[in-house]
Amino acid sequence: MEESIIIPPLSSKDFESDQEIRWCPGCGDAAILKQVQNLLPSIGVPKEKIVFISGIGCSSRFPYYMNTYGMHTIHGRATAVATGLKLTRPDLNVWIVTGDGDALSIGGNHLIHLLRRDLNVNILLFNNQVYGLTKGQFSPTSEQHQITKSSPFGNTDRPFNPIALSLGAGASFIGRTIDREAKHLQEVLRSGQEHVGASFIEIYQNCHIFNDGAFEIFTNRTTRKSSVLFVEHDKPLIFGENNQLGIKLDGHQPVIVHINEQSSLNDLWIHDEKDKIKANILANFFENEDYPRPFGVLYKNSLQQEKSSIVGQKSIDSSVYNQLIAGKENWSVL
Amino acid sequence: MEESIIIPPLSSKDFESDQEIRWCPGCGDAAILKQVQNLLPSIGVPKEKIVFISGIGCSSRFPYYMNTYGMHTIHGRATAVATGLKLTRPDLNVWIVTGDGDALSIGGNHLIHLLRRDLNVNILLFNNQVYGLTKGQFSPTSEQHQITKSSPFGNTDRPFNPIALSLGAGASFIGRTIDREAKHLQEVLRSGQEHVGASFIEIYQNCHIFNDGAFEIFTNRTTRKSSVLFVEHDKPLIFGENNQLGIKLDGHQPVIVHINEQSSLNDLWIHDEKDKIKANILANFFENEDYPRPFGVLYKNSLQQEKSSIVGQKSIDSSVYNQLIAGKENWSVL
Amino acid sequence: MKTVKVVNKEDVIIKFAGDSGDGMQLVGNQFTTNTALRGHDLATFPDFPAEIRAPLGTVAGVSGFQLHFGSSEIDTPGDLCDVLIAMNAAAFKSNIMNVKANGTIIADLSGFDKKNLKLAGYNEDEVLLVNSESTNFTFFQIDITKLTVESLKDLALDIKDKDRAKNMFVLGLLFWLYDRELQSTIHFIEERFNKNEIVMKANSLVLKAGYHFGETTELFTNRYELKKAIQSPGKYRGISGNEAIALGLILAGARAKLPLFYATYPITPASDILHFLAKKTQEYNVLIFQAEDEIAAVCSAIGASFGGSLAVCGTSGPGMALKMEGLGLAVSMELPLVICNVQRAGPSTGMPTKTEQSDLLQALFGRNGEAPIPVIAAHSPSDCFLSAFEAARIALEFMTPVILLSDLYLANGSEPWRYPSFDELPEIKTNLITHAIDNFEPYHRNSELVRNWAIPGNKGTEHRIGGLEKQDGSGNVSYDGNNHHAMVKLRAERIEGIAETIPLQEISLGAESADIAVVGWGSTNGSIRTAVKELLLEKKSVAHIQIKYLYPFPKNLESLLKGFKTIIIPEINNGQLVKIIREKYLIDAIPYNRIQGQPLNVAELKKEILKYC
Amino acid sequence: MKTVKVVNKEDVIIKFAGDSGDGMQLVGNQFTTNTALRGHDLATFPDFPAEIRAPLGTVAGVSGFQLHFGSSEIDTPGDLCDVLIAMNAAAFKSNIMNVKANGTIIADLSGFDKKNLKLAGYNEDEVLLVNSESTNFTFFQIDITKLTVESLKDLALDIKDKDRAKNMFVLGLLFWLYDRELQSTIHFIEERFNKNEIVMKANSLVLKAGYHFGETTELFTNRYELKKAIQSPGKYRGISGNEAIALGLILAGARAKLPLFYATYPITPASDILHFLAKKTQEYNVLIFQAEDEIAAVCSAIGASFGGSLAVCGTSGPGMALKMEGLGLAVSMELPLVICNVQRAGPSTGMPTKTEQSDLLQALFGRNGEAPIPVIAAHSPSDCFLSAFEAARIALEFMTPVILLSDLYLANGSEPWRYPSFDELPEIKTNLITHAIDNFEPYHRNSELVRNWAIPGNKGTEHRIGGLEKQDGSGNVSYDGNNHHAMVKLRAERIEGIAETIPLQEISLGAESADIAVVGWGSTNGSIRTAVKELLLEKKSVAHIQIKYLYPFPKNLESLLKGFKTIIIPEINNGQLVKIIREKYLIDAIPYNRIQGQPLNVAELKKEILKYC
Ligand SMILES: Cc1ncc(C[n+]2csc(CCOP(=O)(O)OP(=O)(O)O)c2C)c(N)n1
Ligand SMILES: Cc1ncc(C[n+]2csc(CCOP(=O)(O)OP(=O)(O)O)c2C)c(N)n1
Ligand code: SF4
Ligand code: SF4
Ligand SMILES: [Mg+2]
Ligand SMILES: [Mg+2]
Repeated sequence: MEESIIIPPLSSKDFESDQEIRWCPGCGDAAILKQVQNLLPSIGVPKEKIVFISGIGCSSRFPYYMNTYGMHTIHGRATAVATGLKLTRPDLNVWIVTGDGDALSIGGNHLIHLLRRDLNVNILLFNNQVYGLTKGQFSPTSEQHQITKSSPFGNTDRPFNPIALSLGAGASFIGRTIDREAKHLQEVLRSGQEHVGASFIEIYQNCHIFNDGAFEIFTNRTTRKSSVLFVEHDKPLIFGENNQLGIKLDGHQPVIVHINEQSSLNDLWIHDEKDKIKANILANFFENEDYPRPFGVLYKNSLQQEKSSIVGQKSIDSSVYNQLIAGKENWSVL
Repeated sequence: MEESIIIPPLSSKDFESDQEIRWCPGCGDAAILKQVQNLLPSIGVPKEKIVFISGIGCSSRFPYYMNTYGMHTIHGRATAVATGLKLTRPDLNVWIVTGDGDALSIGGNHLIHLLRRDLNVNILLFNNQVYGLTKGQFSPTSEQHQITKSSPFGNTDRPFNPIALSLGAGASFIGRTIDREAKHLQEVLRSGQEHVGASFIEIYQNCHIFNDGAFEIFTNRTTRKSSVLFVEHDKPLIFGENNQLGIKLDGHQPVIVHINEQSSLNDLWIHDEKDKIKANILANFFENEDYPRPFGVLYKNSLQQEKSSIVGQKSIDSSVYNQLIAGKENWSVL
Repeated sequence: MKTVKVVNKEDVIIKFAGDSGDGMQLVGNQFTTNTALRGHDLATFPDFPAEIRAPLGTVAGVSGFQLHFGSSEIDTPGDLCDVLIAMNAAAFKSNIMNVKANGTIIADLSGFDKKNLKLAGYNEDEVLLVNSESTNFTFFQIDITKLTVESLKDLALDIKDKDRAKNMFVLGLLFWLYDRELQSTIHFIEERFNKNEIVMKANSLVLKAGYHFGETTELFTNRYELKKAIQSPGKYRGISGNEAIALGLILAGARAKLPLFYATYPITPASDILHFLAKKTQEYNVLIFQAEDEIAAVCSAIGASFGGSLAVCGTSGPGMALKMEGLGLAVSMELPLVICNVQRAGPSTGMPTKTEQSDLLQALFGRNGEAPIPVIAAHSPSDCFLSAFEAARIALEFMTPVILLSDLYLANGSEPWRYPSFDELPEIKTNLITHAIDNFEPYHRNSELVRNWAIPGNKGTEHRIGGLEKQDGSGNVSYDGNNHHAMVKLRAERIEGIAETIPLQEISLGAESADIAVVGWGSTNGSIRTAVKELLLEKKSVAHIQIKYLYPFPKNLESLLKGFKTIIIPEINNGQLVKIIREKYLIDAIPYNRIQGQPLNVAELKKEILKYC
Repeated sequence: MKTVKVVNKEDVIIKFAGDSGDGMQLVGNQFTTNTALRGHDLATFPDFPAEIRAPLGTVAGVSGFQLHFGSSEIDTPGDLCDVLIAMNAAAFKSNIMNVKANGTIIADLSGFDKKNLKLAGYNEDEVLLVNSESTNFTFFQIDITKLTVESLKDLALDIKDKDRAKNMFVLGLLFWLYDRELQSTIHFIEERFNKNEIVMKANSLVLKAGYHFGETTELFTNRYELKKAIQSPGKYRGISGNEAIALGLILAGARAKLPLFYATYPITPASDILHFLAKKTQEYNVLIFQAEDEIAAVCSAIGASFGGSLAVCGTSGPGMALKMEGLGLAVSMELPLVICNVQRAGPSTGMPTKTEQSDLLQALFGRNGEAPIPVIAAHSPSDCFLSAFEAARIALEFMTPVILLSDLYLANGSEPWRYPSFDELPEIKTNLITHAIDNFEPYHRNSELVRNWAIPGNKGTEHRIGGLEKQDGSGNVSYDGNNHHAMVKLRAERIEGIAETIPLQEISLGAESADIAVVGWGSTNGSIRTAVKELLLEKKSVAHIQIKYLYPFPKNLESLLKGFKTIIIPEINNGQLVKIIREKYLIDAIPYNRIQGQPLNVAELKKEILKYC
C-alpha cells in the first residue's frame, strides 16, 4: 500500500469546495476558514489525506467548505467520531471543528477524554460565547450575567475557562487565537498541526448576530494592546499600549510591572511552553480582569511519537484463522 | 412553610437502612459508608432533609444502605439528577455517590458542569481505578499499562488527574482522602459538607477483587509515611517516615527538602486552601512519582452564600395567571 | 376619480415573502393581529430560512409568512395562496409555484433588478420568464422601495433606514386593499419605537403612504371585503403552539400547586418554549434550567420530580433520542414527568426547519425493555395549551412520564384562541404524601395502581428508589422472576388504566355511518378537516377522526373505527399511526404519506380520499 | 463388593450449585467438556449471582451451572434438573424447586450445618424441612468437604486450600456416576496449575478420590450410561454466544479484507465480547476501543467506518438507548456498522444478570425520524457466529447499520458447534472505491440503491457527508420537500431490498400443513423447538418457525404464516414480534409472554400450545 507520494504544489484555492458559504456575511467563521485554507497547502499533506470533522452549530458547517474529506456529524460528537477515525487511520490528518456549545456543553466529555488520550488531531474550538445556530442562547462560555434569549435576566452560571479545563484534562498542546488576527491565527494553527498529540486551540470568534463585540476588547484599537498578551516561547511576557508592561513572577504569584520603572526586561517571566505550572498560572488570568488575556501557544509538551502505520494490515494466513475458529478444545464427529 | 425544626439527637445507627450490605466482604465501600453514617448525626440536618444520589457501579449501591431519601439512578447521571433536585430544592442536603467510571467516564460531562455551576452539593467519588460492578475493566483513572480484563496487554491510555480536572472545571472545594483513614475521611467529608458550593472529594477505595492493592503504597506501613502528604490549612507541607521531609516552593517550582538539613520549617510551603495556583501545583504532584500524594482539603474557596429558599413558592393571585393567559393583545367575541 | 369595486370573499390566503431582512414576519404578524381584531378566523405559518442569515437576495435567504383568514372556520394556513407579496426575485422564485391560478402577485420592482434576478438564480433570458410565468396571474409591479424612500424624503434618516421601512408600505397597501383600520399597527409602532421618535415617525408615514397609494393609484380596481367569522363567544387572543405549551405548563403547575421546573437544551423548533418560560421565571413559580445536554435535562427533571416539582423537558428529534435512557429510569421509578417533543424532519439532524411527525413510534417504543409511556398529541397551535395541561395532569395523577408530541408546524403556526380563565381550568390532583407513615412503602399503590409520592423533607417516609427491578410495595431490589413478570404487567396495566380518565374518541366531522374515516393525529388536523369538509360538501360519505390520545387509545376507538368500511390514515411520515391501528385492531387501514417537510396539501389529500369514495 | 446397576438414559440435566467461591462454574465446564468429547449433544447455562461477591453462604451468593446432555438432539439447558449438586443450604434452597420429582440431590453435608442453614434463611425447625422437602428425591448427603480434606491429609497445604478442592471431589464422583474417563480434567489441572505443583497434585488427588468414593461407597447402586448423539460429521467445539459473536466478527472482517474495529463501553452481559476480542488484537486485524460511554462508542465506530473499517459496537439495554442518535446519523450517512445488542431484562437498569428479549421494538423504531435499520437475531449460542458474520455482510454489502440481537441467555449459554473452516466462509463484497472518479458523487447508487464507499486517502473522491438531509447523488445539503420524500422512501426501499439476499423462511419442525405454527425469534428457539418436538411426538398438528431476519422479513414469510390456522408467538417480553406480525400481515397472532428473566419453561409453553390444539 505504501507508495512514494508526490505532492503537487497546492494552493489555498484547492481547498475551497464548490459549496456556497452560508454563514452570516461578516461572521468570524469565514475569516477562520480563510486561514485554514491558506495554511493547508504548506503542511505537506496531500488533500485526500486530510479530514475535517465537525459537530452541529454554525461553526460546524466548516467541512462543507473544505475540498477535503469531511463529516458534519451530530451535536457534540465530532471528537468521538474523530477518535474512531484516527485510531483506525493514524495515517490521516484529522481536524476537528467545533463550537463552544458543541465542544464544551453537550460534547464536553468526549473532548476531555480525547485530550486525556492525546490523540494526534487538531481541535479548533470556535468560541463565540453563544449558541449561534439555535439563535442566541447562552453557552458554557457565556459570561456570567450575559443577557441572551435563554437568560433574559442574565446568565447565572460561571463560564468555563477552556484553557484551565483542557490543562486539567491533560492536554499536551493548548493554544488561543482570534478570528481577527489572521497571521497569529495561522501561526497557532501551524504549531498545532506540527505538534504530535492532541492540539487544542481556542479561537475567539465573533458572532455579530447574537453576541456582537464579545471580544471587542481584544480587537478594538484602543483596548487591544493592553488587553492582549501575545506569548512566545522563550520570550518575556510583555504587553500594553507601548509594550511598557510586563509580567513578573513573584514566587508563584504573577505581578504586572512597568518595564524599566518597576522591573527590568530580564526579570520578566519568560514564557516556557513546556512548563505546566506556568501554563496553569496563565490560565488563571482568565478569572482576573486585571490581567491581560494570553494568546498564542500556552502549553505544549509532546508525549509521543508520530504513528503512521494503519492498523489492521497484518497479513494473516488462513490457517491462523482456522486455529482461532477451532479454539483450544475440539473434537471430530465422523 | 418555615417551621422551627427541633432535631432529635441522632446516632449513626439511625442512618443505617434495613438493607443487607451486598458489597464484597472487605470492600473499601463499606468503610466509607461507616464514616458517612458516623458523620451525619453531627451535621445538624434532619434525616428527612438528606438525599443520597448515585449512578451505577458497586459504589453506587450506597444509597440503599442509608436510611435517608435516596436515588440509585443510571450510569453517569447522578450529578445531573442531583442538579435538578438541588436547583428546585435548595433546602435539601444533597450527597452524590459515584465511582471513577460513573463520574469520570460516562458521567464526565455532568460532573464538570456541576462543578462549573458550583451547586451546593457534596460529591463523593469512590476511586478504585477500575470498573468493579462490570467485573474488572480499566477505568479513566486506571494506570497506564494496567492489566485488566479489557486491557490484557496493558492499558494504553493515561489516567485522568481528578484533582487537576476538577480544578480546571472550576471546582470551589477539592479534597482527597482514602477508605483506610477513617478519621481523615470523616474530617474531609465534614469540611466538604460545611463548604457552601460543590464539594468534590476523591476517595481512594480499594477494590480487593479486581484491583487489590492499588493504593497499598498509601496504606502500607512501610511506604505510607513517605508517599502520603497530609495537607492542612496554614500548616507546612511535611511528610516522610519521621516527618523529616518537607516541600518548599522555589519560585513556582516545588522542591522536596530535608527539614533542618536543607531547609528550616519556616521556609516550607504553607498550605493555603484558597490559593488556586498552589492547588494546581499540588495537583501536578500526581504526574511525578517523586512527589508524595497530597491528601486533605487541597482547595477551598467559597464563592457564594447559602440559599435555602425553595423555588416556586411565590403565592400568586389567579388574576396574575389570567393576565398571563390573556397575553397582550386579545379581543372578545360576543 | 377611480372607481373601485368591492368584492366579497369567503377566505383569502396571503403569502408575504422577502429577504430575511425585509421584515416579512413583522408585516405578517401585524396584518394577522388586525385580521383577528376584525373578527375573522385565521391560521398562520411562518417559513424561516434554514440559515441564520443566508446571503442577501438568494433563494436560501427568503423568509415567508402565510396567512389564511376568512369568514368561516379556518383550519390551515392553506395550500396555495391568493396573494403573493414578493419583495425580491428570490421570494418570487421560491413561491410562485404556490400561487393559485389567477392569483395576485404584488412585487417590489426594486427587488427585481438585474442583480436580484441573478442572485435568485435567474439568468438573463429568464427575466422574461418571470414576466411570462406571471401571465396567469394579476401581476402588480410596484417600485415599493422607491415609493417608500420618496415618502420619507423630508426625514433625516439615512437611505438604508428609509429602505428598511418598505415593509410598512406593503402593510399599508394591504390594509387599503382589505379595507382595514391602521390603528392597531400605529399603536404597535408607537410602542415598539418609543425610544426612537424618528423611526417611529418614518414607519407610520410609510404605512400611511402605502394605504394612500392604494387609494390613489389606478392600478387597483378591486377591494376585498370579508364577513366576520362566526365564533363562539368568549375572550380571544392569537397564540402559537410553542407559546401555548409554555402557558399550558405554567397553568398546570399552578393548578397542581406545584412549581414548574423546565429543563431543556436548546434545539429547533422547541427553543421558543424555553425563551417564553425564561421570561416568566420572576413572576411565576417557574424555574428553567438550560442543561449541558438533553441527557442532563431529562435527568435533572427526574431529580426535580423526586423533589416534588412538576418537571418538564422540551426537545426535538435528536434530543429526544438522547432522552430515552433517562425516560426508562423515570418509568422504573414511577415519577411524574412531561416530555414535549416538538418534532422536525429526520432522520438524524434531518431538516431542522421543516415539519414532520415521524417520532411517534420512537415515543411508543424507543426505550430498552418494556417501558410504557403515555403519548398524547396536540393538533393545532391553540390545542397545545390543553394538551400540555393534560399531559401534566396524566403525569401527576398517574405518577408516570408522559410524552407530548407537537411539531414545527404547530410550534410556529398561530391561530386565534378562545382562552379559559384560571378558574375554568380544573385542579390537578397529586399523590403527594405530607405526613409520616409507619413502615412506609414507596411502591404502595392506590386502586389505580398509582404509587404514592413522598418527597424529601417529609419526615417518616424516607426511602430509596432506583432503576433496578424492585419488589412491588417495598421497592426493595428484586431479581425474582415472578415479581418481574408481575411488575412488567403492572406498569403496563397502570398506563392502560389512564384510558378510564380520558374522553371517548369523537368524530370531528361527518357521521359514524360514513363509509370512509380519515384518521389522523397531531398537526394534520387542519388539512384533513379541510379536505373532509370539502368532500362532505360534495356529498361524499366521509368522516374525520383526529386522535389525541395515542397511548392508551380512547376506550371506544376500536368499535368506532370498525364501523367504517375504509380507514385512511394520512401522516407526515412513512406510516406510523397506521402501524399501531393495524396491529391493535387488525383493521386494514390504508396509509397516505407525504414526507416533504410541509403540512399535508389539502388538494392532494382530497384526491387520495376520492380514490376510495 | 457392591453391585452397581448400569441404567440407560436418553438425556440428563445436572445443576451444579454452590457458593460463588465453590468453583461450580469450573466443575460445570469440566463436566461439559468431558461430555462433549464423549459425543453427547448438550446445552449449558450458567447462573451467576447479581453481586460480585455476595455474602458467603447466602442465597444471593449462589452460583449455578446447568448442563443438559443426551443421546439425541439437545436444544435447551432444560427446565427441571434430574440431578442437583448442592454445596450448601443456600444452593439447596434456591434450586430445590427446580428438581424433577424423584430427582437426585447430592449435598455436601458440611454446607448444611447450623450456620449455613441460618445464612440460607432457614430457621431452626426448617432444618427438618430440608429433609422432608427432600423425601420426594433421592437424597445423598455426603460430607464432601471432610472427605476432600481427608484425601489431602498428606499434602502440605493449609486447610482453606484443601477445602477449596472440594469441587474436584464432586466432579470425580460424577465422572464415576456417568462412567467417564478422568483424562480430560487431569490434563486441564496440569495446564492450569503448572506453576503450582502442590495445588496441581491436590486437585488431581481429590478428583480421583471422588471417583474412588463412587466406586467404593455403598450409597450409589446405579450408574448411568448414555449413547452417543447422532451428529453431522465434522469438527466440533463448545462455544458460548458471546465468544461466537467475537469470532464471527473477526472472520467477517477477514472475509471482507477489512480490519475490525470494536468500540464499546463495558456492560453486562455484552462485556465478554470485549474481553475476548481484547485478547486477539495482537494476532489479528482487530482494534478494540473502550470508549468513555456508549455514545462515544457508536460515534467512534462511525468514524472508523468512514475510514474503511468493519466497525462494530456491542452493548446492552441502557447502552443501546444511548446509541440511538448516533445510529440515526449512520442511517443518514449510509455507512456500514454492526451493533450487537446482548439483551438483558429492562426497563432501565432492570435485572442486568437476567435474560429478556424486550429490545426488538427499540431496534426497529428507537430513532427519531424515519431511520430504517435491518435487524437480525441469533437463536442459539453457536448461531451467534453466523449471525454476526451475516450482520457484517449486510452492513458492508448494503452500506447500512445493522442491529444484531442476542441476549444474556445466548451470551452465557454454550453448546457444541460444528465449526466451518476459513475457506468455507463466503467472501464479503464491499463497495469500496479505490480510484479517482471525475465529478465524484458520494450518494451515487448501484442497482441495489447502495452508495459507494470512498474512504479518506483515496485521491479524487474527496467528499463531505453529514446528518442533514441531502440531495440524492451529490450529497449536497437539501431542504427540498420532494427530495426529502424521495430520500425517505429510498432509504426504506434499500433496506427492504435486502430481502432479496436472505434465505426464505423455513419451517424448523413440523409441516407447512399443520394447524398451528409456533413462531419465535432469538433465544426462545430451544424451548419452542423442544415443546413442538414433544407435541409432534404426541401427534399434534403443530409446526415451529424461528425468524432470524426480523427486518426485512424473508419474502415468503407472509404466505407461509397465512397457511396456518393459528399462530402463537411466545416471547420473553410483553409482546413485540407479535405486534409486527399482526401489523404487517393482519394475522390475529396470539402472544404468549413470560417475562421472568429466564428462558421459556418448556412444560408451561407446551401447556399453552395445547390450549389451541
Ligand atoms: C442533540 C442535539 N441537541 C441540540 C441541537 C441543537 N443545536 C444545534 S447547534 C447548537 C449549539 C450551537 O452552538 P455552538 O456549538 O456554540 O456553535 P455556533 O453555532 O455558536 O457556532 C444546538 C444547541 C442539536 N442539533 N442536536
Ligand atoms: C449506560 C450504561 N452503560 C454501562 C453500564 C454498565 N456499568 C455498570 S457500572 C459500570 C462501571 C462501574 O465502574 P465505577 O463507576 O468505577 O464503579 P465501581 O463499580 O468501580 O464502584 C458500568 C460500565 C450501565 N449500567 N449503563
Ligand atoms: S449566527 Fe453568528 S456564528 Fe452563526 S453564522 Fe451568523 S454570525 Fe456566524
Ligand atoms: S467488586 Fe470491588 S468495588 Fe465492587 S464490591 Fe467487590 S470489592 Fe467492592
Ligand atoms: Mg458558539
Ligand atoms: Mg470504580
